[in-house]
Amino acid sequence: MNLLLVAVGLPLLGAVAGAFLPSRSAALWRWWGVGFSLAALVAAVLVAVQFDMGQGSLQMRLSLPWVPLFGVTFGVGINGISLPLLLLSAVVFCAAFASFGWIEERQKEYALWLLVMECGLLGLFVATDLILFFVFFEVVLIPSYFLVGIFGRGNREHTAIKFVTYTGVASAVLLISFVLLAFTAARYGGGNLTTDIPALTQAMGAAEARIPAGLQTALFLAMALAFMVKMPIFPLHSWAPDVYRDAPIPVAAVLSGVMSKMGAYGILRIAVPLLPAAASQASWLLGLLGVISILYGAIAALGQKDLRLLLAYSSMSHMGVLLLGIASLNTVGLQGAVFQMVSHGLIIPGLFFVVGLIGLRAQSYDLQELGGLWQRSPRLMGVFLVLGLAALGLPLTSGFIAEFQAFAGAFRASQLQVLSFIGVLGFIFSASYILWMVERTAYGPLPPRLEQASIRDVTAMEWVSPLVLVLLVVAVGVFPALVGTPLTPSLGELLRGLGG
Amino acid sequence: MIDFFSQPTNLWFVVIAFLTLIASLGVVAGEKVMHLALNLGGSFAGVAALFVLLQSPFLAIAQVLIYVGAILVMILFGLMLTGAHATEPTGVETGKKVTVATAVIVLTALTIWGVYGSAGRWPVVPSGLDTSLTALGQALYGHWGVAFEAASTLLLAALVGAIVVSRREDDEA
Amino acid sequence: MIGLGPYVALGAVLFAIGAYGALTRHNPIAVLMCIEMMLNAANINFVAFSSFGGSIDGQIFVIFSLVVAACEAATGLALVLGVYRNRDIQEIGDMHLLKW
Amino acid sequence: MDGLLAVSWLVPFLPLLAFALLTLFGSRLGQGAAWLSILFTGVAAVLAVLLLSPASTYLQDQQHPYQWGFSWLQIGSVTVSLGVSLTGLNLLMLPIVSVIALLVQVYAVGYMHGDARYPRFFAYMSLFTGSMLALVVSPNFLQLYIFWEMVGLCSYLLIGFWYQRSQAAKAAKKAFIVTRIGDVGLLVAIFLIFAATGSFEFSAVIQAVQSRQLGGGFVTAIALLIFLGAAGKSAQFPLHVWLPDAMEGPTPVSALIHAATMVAAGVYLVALTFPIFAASAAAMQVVAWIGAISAFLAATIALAQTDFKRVIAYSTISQLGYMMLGLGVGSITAGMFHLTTHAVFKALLFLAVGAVIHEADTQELDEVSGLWGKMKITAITFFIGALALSGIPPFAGFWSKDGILAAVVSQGNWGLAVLGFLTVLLTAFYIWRIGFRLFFGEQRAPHGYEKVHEAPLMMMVPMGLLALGAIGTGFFGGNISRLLGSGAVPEAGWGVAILATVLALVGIGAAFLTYLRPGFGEAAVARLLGPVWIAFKRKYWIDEGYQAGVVRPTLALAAGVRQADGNIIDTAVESVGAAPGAIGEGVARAQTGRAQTYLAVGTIAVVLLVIVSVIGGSR
Repeated sequence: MNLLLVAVGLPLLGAVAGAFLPSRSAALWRWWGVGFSLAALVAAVLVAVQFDMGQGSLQMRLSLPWVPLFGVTFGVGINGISLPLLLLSAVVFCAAFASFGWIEERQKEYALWLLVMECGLLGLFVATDLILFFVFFEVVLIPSYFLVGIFGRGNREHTAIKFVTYTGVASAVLLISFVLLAFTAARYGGGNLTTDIPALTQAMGAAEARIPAGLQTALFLAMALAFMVKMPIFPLHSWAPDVYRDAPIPVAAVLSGVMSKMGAYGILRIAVPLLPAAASQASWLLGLLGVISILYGAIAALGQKDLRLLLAYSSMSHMGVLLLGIASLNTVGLQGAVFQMVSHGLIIPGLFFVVGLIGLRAQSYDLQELGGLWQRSPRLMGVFLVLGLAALGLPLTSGFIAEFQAFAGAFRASQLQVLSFIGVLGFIFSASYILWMVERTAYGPLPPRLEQASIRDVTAMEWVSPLVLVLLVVAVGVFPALVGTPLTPSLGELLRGLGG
Repeated sequence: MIDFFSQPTNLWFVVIAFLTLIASLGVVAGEKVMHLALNLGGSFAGVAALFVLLQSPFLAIAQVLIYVGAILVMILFGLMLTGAHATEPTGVETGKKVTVATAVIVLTALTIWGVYGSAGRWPVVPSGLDTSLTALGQALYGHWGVAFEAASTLLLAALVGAIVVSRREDDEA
Repeated sequence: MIGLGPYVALGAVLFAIGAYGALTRHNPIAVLMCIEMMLNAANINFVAFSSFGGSIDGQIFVIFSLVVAACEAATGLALVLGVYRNRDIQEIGDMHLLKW
Repeated sequence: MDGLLAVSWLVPFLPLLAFALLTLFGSRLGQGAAWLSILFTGVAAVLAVLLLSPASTYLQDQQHPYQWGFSWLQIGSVTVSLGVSLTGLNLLMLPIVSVIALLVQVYAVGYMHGDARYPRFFAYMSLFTGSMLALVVSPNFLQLYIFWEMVGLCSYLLIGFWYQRSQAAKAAKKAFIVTRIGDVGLLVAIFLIFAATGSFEFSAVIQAVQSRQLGGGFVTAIALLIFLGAAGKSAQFPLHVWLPDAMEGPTPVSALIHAATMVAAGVYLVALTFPIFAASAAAMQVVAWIGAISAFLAATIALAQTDFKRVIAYSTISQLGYMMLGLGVGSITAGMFHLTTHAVFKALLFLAVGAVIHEADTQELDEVSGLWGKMKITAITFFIGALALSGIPPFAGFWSKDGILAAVVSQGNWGLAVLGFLTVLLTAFYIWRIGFRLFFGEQRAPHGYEKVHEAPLMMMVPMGLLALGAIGTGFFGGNISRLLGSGAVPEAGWGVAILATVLALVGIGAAFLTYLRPGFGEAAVARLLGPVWIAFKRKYWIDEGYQAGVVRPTLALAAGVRQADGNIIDTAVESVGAAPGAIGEGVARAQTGRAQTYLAVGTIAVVLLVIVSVIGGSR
């Protein structure tokens, strides 16, 4: 039995088996979710243990014919780029299940949908077939609709519909470009129709000179567009603030932490290797959008009054750094991009958990109504501060190592140098909004409204999710080799394909 | 043409077809709903007569029994229950009527053109098919057995449905 | 000898008359009647083709058609009665709940 | 001998370990936390001092620095390592940082006594010390930047240590953001260096510069970017605004920031990358002028401040300006020598002032005076520090400041020289102004003069040791220049020395006349100088300028973007989303709900289709 299938299948098993259980107690569903996501995490860790760190190509490969007529395979496999993301997803979902307290009713539905979503995300990161990738891409989307629409707050139905429509349109574009790509490869490469990514990469590589440059660029841009919606990147971001504001906290954590990486992963793993020439042609555009996102997100975050909106824009700013790293198309930048995926995937869910706990205590996410919480909840604020500092790229946290590499790569890429100079200003803005957020929350005197409320420090159950994430953030920051070691050979492989 | 009327069957066809069409036009053009129903009976009877001409006596009898005896009676009951003296408004919606009439006339013309445009290939002599009850019964319960069962189920479902729909709802309220 | 053509033509005319009625009549029961006429037109064709074509299947189809006609009349009338009773509608034009 | 070198990594590691231990177990240790921190820092300090002789021997024998490191991060083919590199510059910095940090921590045992977050304070202090030591021993730019930022973080945490005070939180944030502006400069310099040379190692970079592989303009750009970083950390004009506000932190923190850690990092960085600056005359000019302007401006602002801790803060800016000036005119030795002596006497001044704050519980000159009767030892140590600062021989400051002034004069740039000498006069005036007003005159304190006592022993011991240092360190100029191997301390004959001393004495005399002679006070000076005095007092409105010119526009921009994001982009998206709905509304009108109409349309359509197919088929 392929271990990857075990990891992907366990959450699905949990979701299907759980559907037959009566939905009696909330605690049952919490532990049900924690149990299955932990099992998936264990499977993912076993994958990491068995993974050969020195090898750059796909490992634990399994490829079965699925729709032979169109060359669609059921293919899974893992390399150094997807391994960290697989582990990241498994960890973030465990954290999301552990922080179950926000869901007050219909816990069964919540747990099962979240498990389905986990299956989709884990599957996405190990899929090696375009169509399978797309299937998992959509498997993630549907649960998120229900999770936001049923369990959210505020104008949640509107938000859920907006989110699903927006990203659904992107999905349509994605599917069309996938199919077009497969046909293009078959037509110009002369081989059979296939959607298997490694086979396609070879076919595209062999046929690259014959394929019209315009077609390549169009395909690349279509894919990039679809993926950038998911990240999100300016100006395709407007679903994100709504969703991150209205979704229940664990869902916001999962969406911002892991789902947003689907887009970046798609660009890095599919769009760039399959269309290398178009990628280097369009890299300035990606870099430009990345830099705009960095600055726009950071400045918009500086103007927010709602903690969760602030995080939403901050997330967008960090996604800009990621895109800039990818656009550099060199080892340093790409390594920075993968580090940023992992780093941001740990930081932003942590921040959402902390912000959620703040909201539980203060009954408000409005920065103007908060303050002085350090006096009442020092442990929570400590975690908040560390995560915030990681988000602003402080050394010895994962945030620094990621942003440093991404920018170092961008400065090395001649087409991005001027852009990078502008993008670096994001460091100043990010420091400004993060420290402002911390100041308005943790420092100063307690506002009179909170003086009356009995605010406790965190309980063990609330504590565990953010704490684990903080520890990982620091661990990656202090020992970057944790992520870097499996990555180097795989990135080498990818760059060889780019002819770099 | 002369030859056409030399056959008594042909004469009968012309007469029956004429009467049937007159009755049918009466259904479409009449004003009092009750008159329509009577015209419909004429139309049904005409069709039954045509079946006789086509050497299908069983179907002719079935046509009379079911259409005239059952369906028409049922329609009459329906009319009585919903107000037997209702009349159709006349002289309104002329545009709609003209449009629909044009459409159906064109459709008919096309069909007739289709029939006579390829007249050479149409058989003109009845095949002398065995339409006895035995033959019908064997076909119905043999080759078409499953369809027959399905039809009976449909009938049952329709009966149940009709009862459910027409039941008074005040016993629920 | 009269051929298949006149029967089919007659069926077509009868169908057209029925269709015109079904599309223009205002009384729901009149519409039902017209639909029955259209079914009859089809039956003529069935029997004619069967008789001239030499296959008994056409005859069998008429029997099924009779069944369907009976069902249609039964349910249709039940619906008309239901609507009449519950909503006091006698004009088919007033039955326009089919839109969203 | 090499055995000691092999454990040199312990010097930065021990305080960092202390931080880790205190973070995990600090709350259980209680008062013991301080002693754990002091123990680890103490061992590090001893080690740093003991390292001096074997390491300098190694340096002379091998002609290259002792290096030790481990691979930290692999980026493609580039390996970045963390480790220790012992050059003369590092060897000078290690004892300064560790010894001052040790003394400050001992002092803090008394000063912070009874604070609720006592263990946390020492955890931060350990991290601060460890980060600075790790910064100093960096073999490459990446490690330097890592700990450069960690130092910034510690200053953030410590300035905002009393988190209940909004002012402290604002000051901490300001310190972090303003220094980060500089840090971004340094970061860009590192990126550019990496893009050009593919390496983060100092040696590789300096080799590339000296072998003229890199273009002149490029080197100037890198040098200026590095200097931007240094100016941020060392609070040089115009990025100096964070330092006075940083006085919101506890006084030991101020002592540490101002003497040995944070602000010294900038000067250290310029000295470290001096070959890059040396390759660009323009960059050197900028360094020298910024240094001189900072020295002069800060000294004038210091004249008029009534918060005496702030006066010393401006004094730090001013003295750091001197160091930059020394480096800018080409003398590493002079700059680093002044850094050394300044570390000692500035720490001393802060600790002495801290003792006053601790006892009198105020930082306002107007609220406290005449303490001589109660705090004689403190007063004496303060005046030793003041003598050293104003550059009166044979106190430490005289020798190092003389070196810088000599370097300036020998370079012959009269503009710089005038600023340098004028600052000597101002320095003496402002520091003695505080001394005279604090310890002489009317006897008063905000909570009662009678309650004021000499500070506890734990605070007095470090002060005493530093006072000895403030007298003695001036005589080690030769040793320092040998250690650095960058030439002797510049000398320009008796003229400069006498002029500087006379100016200092004039300054002291003026302060004496102003503040100790009845009938002639600060009000008279203010009247005499008029608007100039107000400019001093309001710090040339630089903070207001930043508020109006940078902060408010940025916040307005942020608010604008927030509005625009909701009003333009999101509205656009929402309207795209609403369009199908509107189209649906329109189409829905055609749906009359009348079955007959539908059927009629269907029939007509069928007819049309049949016609089309017939026509098509006949063709």
